[in-house]
Amino acid sequence: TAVQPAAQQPGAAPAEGSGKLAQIKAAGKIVVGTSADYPPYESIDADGNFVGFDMDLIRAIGERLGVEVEIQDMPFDSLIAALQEGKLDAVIAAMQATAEREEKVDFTIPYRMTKDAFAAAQNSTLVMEKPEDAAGHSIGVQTGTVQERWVQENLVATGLTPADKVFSYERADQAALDVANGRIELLLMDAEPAMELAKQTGLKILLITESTAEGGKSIAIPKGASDLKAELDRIIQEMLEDGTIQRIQEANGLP
Amino acid sequence: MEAFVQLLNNVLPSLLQGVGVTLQIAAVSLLLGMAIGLPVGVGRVYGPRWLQRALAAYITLFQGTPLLIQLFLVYYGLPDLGLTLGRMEAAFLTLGLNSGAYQAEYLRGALQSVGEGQMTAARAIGMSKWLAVRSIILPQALRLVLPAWSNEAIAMLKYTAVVFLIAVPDLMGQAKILSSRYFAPIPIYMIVAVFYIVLVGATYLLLRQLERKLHIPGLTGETH
Amino acid sequence: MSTATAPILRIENIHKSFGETRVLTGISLTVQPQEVVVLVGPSGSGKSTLLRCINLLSPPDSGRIWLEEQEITAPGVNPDKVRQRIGMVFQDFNLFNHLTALGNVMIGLTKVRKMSKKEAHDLAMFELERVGLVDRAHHYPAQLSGGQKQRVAIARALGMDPHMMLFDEPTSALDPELTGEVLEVMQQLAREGMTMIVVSHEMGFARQVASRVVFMEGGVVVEEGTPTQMFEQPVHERTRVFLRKIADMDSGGR
Amino acid sequence: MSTATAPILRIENIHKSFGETRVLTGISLTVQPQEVVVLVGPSGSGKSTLLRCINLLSPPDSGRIWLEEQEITAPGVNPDKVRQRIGMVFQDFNLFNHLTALGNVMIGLTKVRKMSKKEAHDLAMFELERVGLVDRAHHYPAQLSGGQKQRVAIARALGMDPHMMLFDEPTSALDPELTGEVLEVMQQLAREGMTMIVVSHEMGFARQVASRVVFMEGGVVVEEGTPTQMFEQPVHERTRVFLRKIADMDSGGR
Amino acid sequence: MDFVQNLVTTFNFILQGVWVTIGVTLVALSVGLVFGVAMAMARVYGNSFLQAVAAVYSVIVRAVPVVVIIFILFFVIARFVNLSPFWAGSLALGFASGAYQSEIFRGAFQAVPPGQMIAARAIGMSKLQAIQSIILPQAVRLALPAWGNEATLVLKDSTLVFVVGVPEILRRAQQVSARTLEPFMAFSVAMLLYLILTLVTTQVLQWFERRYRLQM
Ligand SMILES: Nc1ncnc2c1ncn2[C@@H]1O[C@H](COP(=O)(O)OP(=O)(O)OP(=O)(O)O)[C@@H](O)[C@H]1O
Ligand SMILES: Nc1ncnc2c1ncn2[C@@H]1O[C@H](COP(=O)(O)OP(=O)(O)OP(=O)(O)O)[C@@H](O)[C@H]1O
Ligand SMILES: [Mg+2]
Ligand SMILES: [Mg+2]
Repeated sequence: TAVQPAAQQPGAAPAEGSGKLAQIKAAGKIVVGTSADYPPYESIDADGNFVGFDMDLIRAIGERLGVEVEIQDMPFDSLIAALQEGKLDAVIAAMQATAEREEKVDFTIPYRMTKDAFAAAQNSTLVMEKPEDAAGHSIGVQTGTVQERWVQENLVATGLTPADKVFSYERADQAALDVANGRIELLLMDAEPAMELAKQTGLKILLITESTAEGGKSIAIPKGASDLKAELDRIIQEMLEDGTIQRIQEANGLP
Repeated sequence: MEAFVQLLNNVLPSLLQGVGVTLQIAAVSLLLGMAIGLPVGVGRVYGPRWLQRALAAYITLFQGTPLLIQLFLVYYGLPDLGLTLGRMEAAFLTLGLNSGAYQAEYLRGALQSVGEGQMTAARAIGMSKWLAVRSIILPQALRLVLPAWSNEAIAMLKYTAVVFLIAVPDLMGQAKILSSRYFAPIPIYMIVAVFYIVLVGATYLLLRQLERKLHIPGLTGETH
Repeated sequence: MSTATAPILRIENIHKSFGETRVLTGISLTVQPQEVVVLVGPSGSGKSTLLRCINLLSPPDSGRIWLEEQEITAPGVNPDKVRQRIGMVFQDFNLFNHLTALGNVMIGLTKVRKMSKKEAHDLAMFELERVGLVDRAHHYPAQLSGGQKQRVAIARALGMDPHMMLFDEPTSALDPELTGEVLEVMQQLAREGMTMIVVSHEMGFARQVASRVVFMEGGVVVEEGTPTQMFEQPVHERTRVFLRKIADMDSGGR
Repeated sequence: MSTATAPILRIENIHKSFGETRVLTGISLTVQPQEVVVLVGPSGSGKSTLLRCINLLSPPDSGRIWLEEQEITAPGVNPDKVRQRIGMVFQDFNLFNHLTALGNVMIGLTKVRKMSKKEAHDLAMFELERVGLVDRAHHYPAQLSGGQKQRVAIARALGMDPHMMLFDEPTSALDPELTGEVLEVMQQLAREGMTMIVVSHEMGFARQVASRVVFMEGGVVVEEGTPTQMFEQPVHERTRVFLRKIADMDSGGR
Repeated sequence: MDFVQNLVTTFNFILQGVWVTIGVTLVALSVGLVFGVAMAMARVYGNSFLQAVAAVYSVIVRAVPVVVIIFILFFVIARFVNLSPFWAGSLALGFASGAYQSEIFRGAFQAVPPGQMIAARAIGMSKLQAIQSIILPQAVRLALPAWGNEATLVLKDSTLVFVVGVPEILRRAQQVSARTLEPFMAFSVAMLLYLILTLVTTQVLQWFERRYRLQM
């Protein structure tokens, strides 16, 4: 998929973002980064195609922009940097706008509000009523996610969980496997992918919560690309209103 | 500049913890590799034919495939067969098995370069084959293998950097976490590179001291 | 050649091949205690092979060997034990490179004869004294001259308290100036009554020390006798020609 | 020595040092077209250095050199072009190991003289013919004898169509049996009128072929003259002693 | 039956990564070759400044894990040009390999007898010409055994570009394992494919070595 070099520069230095939209239109193509390990948001099917809610959404957005969509798969924690370095025009990866991220990149309005889930092995005796009940238990998160940040700030920094009981994974499915294998007790991630992974690996969901999630999923774009942001915000708003997003969500099994 | 100092302050404690983990993994794996490589190397040269073949297969398998795949197979694959190792144990085992294959080959070369005459002379004063291997051949081979072994130690130090992929918080793993926390991959990886350079340099100097110390006139080269 | 005492070594009709190469084709030889047998013969005649058969480094294919009335070619005999009774010295010394002169002599004492470190040390120093190398005890092989190396090799063999000694061209890898010191040690050994089989083309040594000279060719013993018989009136033409040739080499060339 | 024609080479008072070592300390020498100058002198006297100065492989520190009336030590002269006019043959052949005999001769033709493959091939074969090695054209250096290697080296130099040739002990690395074939090629060259400076202690060659013999010592020319003068009535005692010594070596040893 | 079906699907999916792996390896080896030869030349024939640059490159790059170099270069390269992960990863791997190759070629250059250079200069070649048509062809042959070894190392290290998202064998294996949740099968297949690749590579290189052996 990504073997060929981009035929055209998707973007020059992020500073001159004012012309970003024009550049994309001129190139006839938007290069979008994702981390395809997060069904039902994004994953790769048996034929090697990018599938999932985010993927369908960005293609629909591309259609309304009138450009082709080129998707590049990379580790979640490289996405922001890649966007910053101008390697990508946008990132769609079930990503949430956090204060730290917003220092580096800009975000569109949310296209979907979400919750997080704590998952554990089927035979786990753990009972959770609130996120802080995870205190003291070994827990896996994906590197660079809001969930990782939440655990660090609310469990580790407060001394509730020792630092060596927190494991940052390259990919969410690896963390899920380790819960299933009994190497760690808990997994904290977005609710829907958690349920999807739980189904596949035989985990059980202990708690679904809004308090660890900090808002909704947004598309990240280079800092200062105001024209692109305006256009994407407009399209997202339009899709929220005309039911397009609802339709795509349902098609991908999302409530 | 000030921003960099600030960043350095923020990341240093975690990176130092990572150094500890890296050194631990390198040391344990190297020793495990030695424990494997020693008998395998000897078996390759002095064992019965069937054993030589079996050991050659082990060596081909581990030298012929990437370490990273070996690591994933051990960590993520073995649970399918009912063997679930902790992340550190998986790192030790994979790196140990991998290093064992290389160390065995180095030792084989050294054993073969000791020379037929030493064995004959040992047998001639009534030593059994095993006693001769133990007290005459191996002591020489182990000294001859030292330079290659030093290289392996340094290679090992560098190869530990893949264990972050099974969520081990080694130096590289810390770098990964920190760079997504501070969104500053280039300076952080640069700092990490400097850490590795220091570790590798120190190891190199240390092992050269060891080589000097174990030097025997005429048997091992002067210095290099 | 007295036959009154029991022979220390009796070899009966041994054969030895390496793959297709038939090296020994029926050798018989008897050695009495305290005899010094000098073995001569052209290159490839099987001299080294014969010595290696005697101490079972490469056991004969057929035929039998008795050492001090015990048949060492019989099944069940531990060759390691046999070799402790037979000292062997090689052309190229084969000192253990990682050990000092002293260490070379000691290692057999501690590992094979199971002596304590102390005992082994004292005996090893005694043996080094015998070959005149006490002052080189702490030198590594690479720091010794060829002649000194060979004397250490002799001391190492003597340390095992052998009942007889085999020498395979002990001086042929040495410069002429260094040959003397090794032959002297061997002469001394002979005077002390050590039984010896020596492959050597040092004719001076053979004349002075040998009780018997054995001429081998093509894997068999062609002729044997006292040095005087062999050098002055050999029965076979081949013997005469061969001994003449090496005598010439000895005086002339080198 | 005719002075009517312009000299092909004129060397004026050149000096050359390597670090502290002063190797050439004021050499002057003039060579006429078609002359064969044989350079002799003890080891370390600077003969090789002089040759390497002449073709600018190591340019002199001071002094001047004219080749065919052009000052080649002048600034701005391209040494690569100079070297194309001066062939050089070394003691240890220095054939290009990765090329066949033919390839060795061709490479200069294609890369330096920019000939086409075809032209280069034909000329190279012609040069190999000249040194009698057409049948070895497709052999690699490792497959040639020393004498053959040296003849290929000569063919390689000739291929560049040099106006003069320098030979640095062309036969001293050769077995005596192989020396002849190389000297013969050189003799042939001399007959064809090639100007040559030859460092060599082959006195037979010097007597027969040299128009002049130059004796160097300690970085200066001590004496020069026709072979007859130099061998029979040298002015300097040093010359006499030196030439006597090599003449002795020539007839005696080897 | 289910198992066989699974195995075939898994195999086919991962197999597509083989071409990417081969591509990464070839690009990295070529880039490393260019860097390695250039740096070795600087080391042996360059002035003292070039020598120092080449030495620092070699020592530093060889002291840092390849995966760290890949990360650094991935981000540094991205700052200046926009390359796909494939190219960025391959270039980074090649940059690392260049340091190892520079040592190989340095040894090979030094093993070419000095007389070869002098002889080349003596027939009027410039220094550059001499290096090009006399020294280099010999050095390359001398370097072949060590270079072959490096080639298999690069082939194996090509798994490391997976960390920047190149869909080579390992990444594909991981994608399968994420979908099928049968990591053992996925990684075993990947391992087998690599074993075949390295064995074939070794054979080919040995053939080359025999074919182009240089007698000196
Ligand atoms: N291990 C072996 N394998 C195969 N052939 C052997 C072996 N050892 C000896 N031979 C062959 O046996 C023949 C006799 O060898 P041996 O060394 O006994 O002769 P030698 O009389 O000692 O000769 P030399 O005077 O050259 O030492 C030779 O042809 C040799 O090649
Ligand atoms: N590149 C160099 N660097 C340092 N010293 C050199 C160099 N080349 C030659 N010399 C020194 O210059 C002196 C003269 O050397 P040169 O090779 O010219 O002598 P030569 O007359 O050819 O001797 P020979 O007959 O041994 O070849 C020697 O002392 C030599 O060591
Ligand atoms: Mg012999
Ligand atoms: Mg010279």
